[in-house]
Amino acid sequence: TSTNVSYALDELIKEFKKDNPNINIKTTLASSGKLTAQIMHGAPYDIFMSANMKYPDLLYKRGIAITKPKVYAKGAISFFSVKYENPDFDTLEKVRQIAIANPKFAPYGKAAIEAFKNRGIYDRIKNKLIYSETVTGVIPYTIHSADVGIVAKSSLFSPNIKKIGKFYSKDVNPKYYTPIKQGVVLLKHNEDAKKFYDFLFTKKAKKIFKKYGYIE
Amino acid sequence: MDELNFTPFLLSFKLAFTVTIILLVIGIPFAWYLSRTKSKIKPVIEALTALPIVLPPSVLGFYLLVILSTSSPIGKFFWEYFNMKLVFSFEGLVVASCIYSFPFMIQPLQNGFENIDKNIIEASYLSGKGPIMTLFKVILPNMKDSLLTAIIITFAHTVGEFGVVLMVGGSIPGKTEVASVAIYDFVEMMDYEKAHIYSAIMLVISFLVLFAVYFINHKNKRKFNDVY
Amino acid sequence: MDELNFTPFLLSFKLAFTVTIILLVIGIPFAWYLSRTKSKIKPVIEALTALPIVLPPSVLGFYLLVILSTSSPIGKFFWEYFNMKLVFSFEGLVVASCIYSFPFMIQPLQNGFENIDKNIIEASYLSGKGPIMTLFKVILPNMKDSLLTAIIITFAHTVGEFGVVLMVGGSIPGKTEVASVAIYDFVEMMDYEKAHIYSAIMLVISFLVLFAVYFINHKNKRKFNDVY
Amino acid sequence: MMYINVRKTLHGSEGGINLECEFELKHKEFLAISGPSGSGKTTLLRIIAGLEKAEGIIKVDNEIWLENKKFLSPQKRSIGFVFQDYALFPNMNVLENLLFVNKDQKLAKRLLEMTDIFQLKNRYPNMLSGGQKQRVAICRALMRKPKILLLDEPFSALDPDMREKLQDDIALLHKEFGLTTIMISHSPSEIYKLSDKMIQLNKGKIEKIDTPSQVLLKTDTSEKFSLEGMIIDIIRADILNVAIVSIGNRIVEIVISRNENKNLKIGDKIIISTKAFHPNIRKKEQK
Amino acid sequence: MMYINVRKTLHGSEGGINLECEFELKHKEFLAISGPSGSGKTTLLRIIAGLEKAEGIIKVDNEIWLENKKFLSPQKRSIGFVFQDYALFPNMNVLENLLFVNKDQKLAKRLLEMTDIFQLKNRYPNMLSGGQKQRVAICRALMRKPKILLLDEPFSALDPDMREKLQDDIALLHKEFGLTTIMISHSPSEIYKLSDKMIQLNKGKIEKIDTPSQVLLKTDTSEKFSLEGMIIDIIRADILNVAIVSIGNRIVEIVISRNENKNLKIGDKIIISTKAFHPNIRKKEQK
Ligand SMILES: Nc1ncnc2c1ncn2[C@@H]1O[C@H](COP(=O)(O)OP(=O)(O)OP(=O)(O)O)[C@@H](O)[C@H]1O
Ligand SMILES: Nc1ncnc2c1ncn2[C@@H]1O[C@H](COP(=O)(O)OP(=O)(O)OP(=O)(O)O)[C@@H](O)[C@H]1O
Ligand SMILES: [Mg+2]
Ligand SMILES: [Mg+2]
Repeated sequence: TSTNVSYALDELIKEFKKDNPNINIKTTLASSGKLTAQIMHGAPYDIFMSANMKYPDLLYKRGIAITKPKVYAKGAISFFSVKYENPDFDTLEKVRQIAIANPKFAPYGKAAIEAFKNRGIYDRIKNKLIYSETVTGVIPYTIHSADVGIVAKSSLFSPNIKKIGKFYSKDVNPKYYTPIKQGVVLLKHNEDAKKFYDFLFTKKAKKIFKKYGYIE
Repeated sequence: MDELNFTPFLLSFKLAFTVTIILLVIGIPFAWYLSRTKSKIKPVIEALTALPIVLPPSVLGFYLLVILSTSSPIGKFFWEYFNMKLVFSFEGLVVASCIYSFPFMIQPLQNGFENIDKNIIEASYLSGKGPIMTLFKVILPNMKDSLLTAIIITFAHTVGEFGVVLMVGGSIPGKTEVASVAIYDFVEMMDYEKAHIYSAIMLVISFLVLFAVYFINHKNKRKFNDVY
Repeated sequence: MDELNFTPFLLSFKLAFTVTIILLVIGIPFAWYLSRTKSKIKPVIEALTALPIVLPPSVLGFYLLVILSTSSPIGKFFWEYFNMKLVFSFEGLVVASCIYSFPFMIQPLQNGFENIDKNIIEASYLSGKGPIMTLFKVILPNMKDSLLTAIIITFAHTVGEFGVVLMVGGSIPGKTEVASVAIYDFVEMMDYEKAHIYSAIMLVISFLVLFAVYFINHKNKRKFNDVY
Repeated sequence: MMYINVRKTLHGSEGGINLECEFELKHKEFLAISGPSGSGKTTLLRIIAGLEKAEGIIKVDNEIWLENKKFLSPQKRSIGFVFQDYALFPNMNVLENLLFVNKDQKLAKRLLEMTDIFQLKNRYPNMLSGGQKQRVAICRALMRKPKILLLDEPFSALDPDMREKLQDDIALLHKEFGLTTIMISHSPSEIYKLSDKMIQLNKGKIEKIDTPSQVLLKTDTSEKFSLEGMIIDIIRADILNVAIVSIGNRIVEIVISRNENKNLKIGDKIIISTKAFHPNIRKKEQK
Repeated sequence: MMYINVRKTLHGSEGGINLECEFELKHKEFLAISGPSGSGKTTLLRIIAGLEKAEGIIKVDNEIWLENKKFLSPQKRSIGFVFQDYALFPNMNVLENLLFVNKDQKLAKRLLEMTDIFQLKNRYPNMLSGGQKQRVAICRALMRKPKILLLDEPFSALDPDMREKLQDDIALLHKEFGLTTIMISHSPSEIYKLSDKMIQLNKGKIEKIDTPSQVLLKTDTSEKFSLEGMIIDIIRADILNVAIVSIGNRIVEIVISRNENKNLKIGDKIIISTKAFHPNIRKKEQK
């Protein structure tokens, strides 16, 4: 699983287990790129929930994934800050440092860049950017050093986020970026895995995704 | 904290222990050879030996993944003849960590071998002892510091490693999810409290292990090294 | 390959070079102290010294981020008095790498100091030379192997480090995006071709550097260490 | 029987010198080697022990130790070696140093007692004085009950009493163990006392090889008593003059006549002799 | 003027022994120390050099080197030290070893030439023979032009000729540099020749302290010539018997009468003396 899904995942699994108490689910968290590399070299995973479509596509094309990539949720991004109340695009122009996920490979980072460009501020703020390995990494960056971060909205719903104390967040207007299509593929013919895969597209699951800030 | 899970720690120390032992067995003859050879290509071998440290761990991990996976000749060989999977398995972690930590074992050992007084080696030969006896009874006991450095750096480094381990092992609980990976996961999930606790446990155990080793070494050394 | 970018390599070697120099300066007196002290708490200090290796780099990086950030007392101090930011800056990388690579410098040095023949130190004192002269003219030249091991492990390790660097540096191109991070990024982007090329460059440069060091050392040693 | 014929190029103080030695040694013989510093004595011993490569032949009791490509490793040569710099194992105490060679506790005890260091058996080498180390080294070499014993200036760090005692011990052990012994020594009396044969080495070549008496006793046959010495002091006492003469490392006062006095000065090497001399010899009382 | 009064507990071969020495040394005096192995000679020298802590007082020319809490570091003591095991710097060649102490090229050259090792100046220590190393160590100690020169058995690894030569050199240097010298030596003739005063050490205590002639010349006053020696061989020749006697490390043949013959056997220590003796002394021709 790509890390940004992890917060919703606990609840998804709980819900899933209500109906399928005998199925045990083990999760491995890592960046999507790493997981893809592992899967291509025989990692014993059954389902791959990516943070984008690119990697599932690749796996499908290579014939490793046995299902066509399907979008299970669309991610949204938020402004996040511990220093500035009501962080928004204007705040970005005032501050010194802005943390985002690395746009080279992290879809949430790409979305952030897209939003900056569409808003027409990219050239002005591009020197303030610092890049985190994963989108979750933006949060400690922002807490400890950067002024504002662009995070996955889903991470703001993590049960752990409350422990960090006071913070401010605000959705980035979706009109400035394409919501992040997150794809899932089935990797092995496995009854139980298939059940969970199907479960991801049920109403119940959709509800949970929505609760965690994903866009339908 | 109802659910403190000690398996990752056990795995970590099991891994570090195994790797240290294996590397000692390989490293001693290899470093010995390096320290004695007059070969022209010695600097080449030495430089090659240090290379695994130069690559970022997860990149090295990536290459190891490619090399060790069952689709590669090596991985296939082990799979077909020993029924051993070298990726996403504990064995795989051992192999990968051995490669990654190799230089940390070799360097101090070679160093130790090169500092040994030639005369006592000759004295041992003239006592009728062959190279093996000489190695274990005369050479190694007289380079305890280097041996200790090699063991400690290798051990600690394997405990702390996670780039290679994550890549080659995945993080399969109970199998390849070692402590470093577990802690990393907590950080990623922003469960900082757990991350702190696990880190603290890690540090305390490691400190105790290291302290014990140094303490014993200290005592031992007094015996024949100190003056008045 | 129109866009081969050498900045990350330059940054990497600049970082490794700076860190090695700084750690040499700090490490020599520290290791010297450790090797001489008869203090009871010596094993405690030794064990503490080795601890930075035990934590997974990115976790260590996380803690360093917390400690060095401008919201912490240390980070604040440096920021207010030296106008130096210790995170997301090259200086920050240097500080973090120094902490992380500290044990790799100390261990071999201490080891070397402990192996030096006490007599030649006394002989130097009796030649009227103070501790400093003795250190530089007698002790260090007679523990070249240990010195070399310390430098090479530290250097290589800093070049290859990326967990800490990534966390504390924030991969800002031209500032904190060192080669290891760049290569890592290519792997993450699954741009394997670039990853291969960059890795290859990294390995070749490192190999050349290491080879040169070993080769020179080899030549030098012949002069006073070899027989007939 | 031991036959040695070896060659090796050394870097002497005046450029390269060639070590070139050929000699034979009978079973149980005791050979002494002397010669100036840097003449190749230690190197010769190391070649015999197999610690240094050389060209030539070494044969011991029909066993070939060296010949062309053949080279018997030091372990397989039945040799005890006492190094000029002792080379004790720092990680073992005195007793362990001995037992490492051979587990024979009794022999170890006997050797240590013989050399007066049994009480030091639990000491580590770095806590021993120079002479104590030397004694441990001698004991260790004998632990192997070797056929051939090689000694590189084995008594140099010892005071005269201990030196004499150990000389006696070595002589005894040489006989008792049926050893063939080769010893480097600078002391003529030591050589005479212990050895059956001696080699004088100079710049890598054998200058003389003969019995010690042939090499060392330079008596002019017409005189019955003759000693070499050196004047180290002249004391003018009343009408007489007394010369302090060093003979070997002993010292003696000799009354000299006015006439003699004129020719002699401090530092002169002299020969003391007499034709009509019948010295009084009596045993020294033991204290 | 040098005043020494030091105490230290050593681990002797029979449990702890106390080193307890008090003595004075005048400016430019030459003191020799002898005594059995393990009696504390080296330790005493090391205490004087400041290499070993001890209780007591060391005063040199009104400068306090040791007293209660005061401790002058070795660097600040104007001392040259020749170690029993040389302790040359392995990373420097012979010349560099000397120049490390002091950049005086001329002095270095002179010392190396004096000791016959100038040709070895570019050699590294591990390529030198034992005696060569010893000479380098002596030269290095003198490079500091010290007030006080400490020598720990400085000639033990040398052949007699080199030994004699170096003794002369040391004597010369002692005078020329105005040195106060303390030397450990086992050789009475060496001590007599070089020193003004000697200490006999035993188990850490000063047994005798006096001029060498007082300590070493044990002449029975009623006899004019008397020498100690040991019989190392008795040769039966025709009607006469000849005893081979070692005196110091020289050897001499002495004709002995039948009567004497009965009482004497190999190994006996003897005193050779005569009342009516007037030996013939003549200069030895130099080869
Ligand atoms: N580092 C040490 N620790 C404990 N005891 C020591 C140490 N060094 C020497 N000794 C002991 O102190 C005593 C005196 O040693 P020292 O070296 O002064 O003797 P020495 O008179 O120089 O003898 P030698 O003529 O054999 O060199 C010896 O009994 C020795 O065992
Ligand atoms: N490792 C070496 N490399 C080159 N030359 C050496 C080496 N060791 C010794 N030599 C040289 O070989 C010659 C003979 O040395 P060796 O040690 O055999 O002399 P030695 O007769 O034992 O002298 P000493 O009485 O001083 O111990 C010397 O001139 C010395 O400089
Ligand atoms: Mg020699
Ligand atoms: Mg001594």
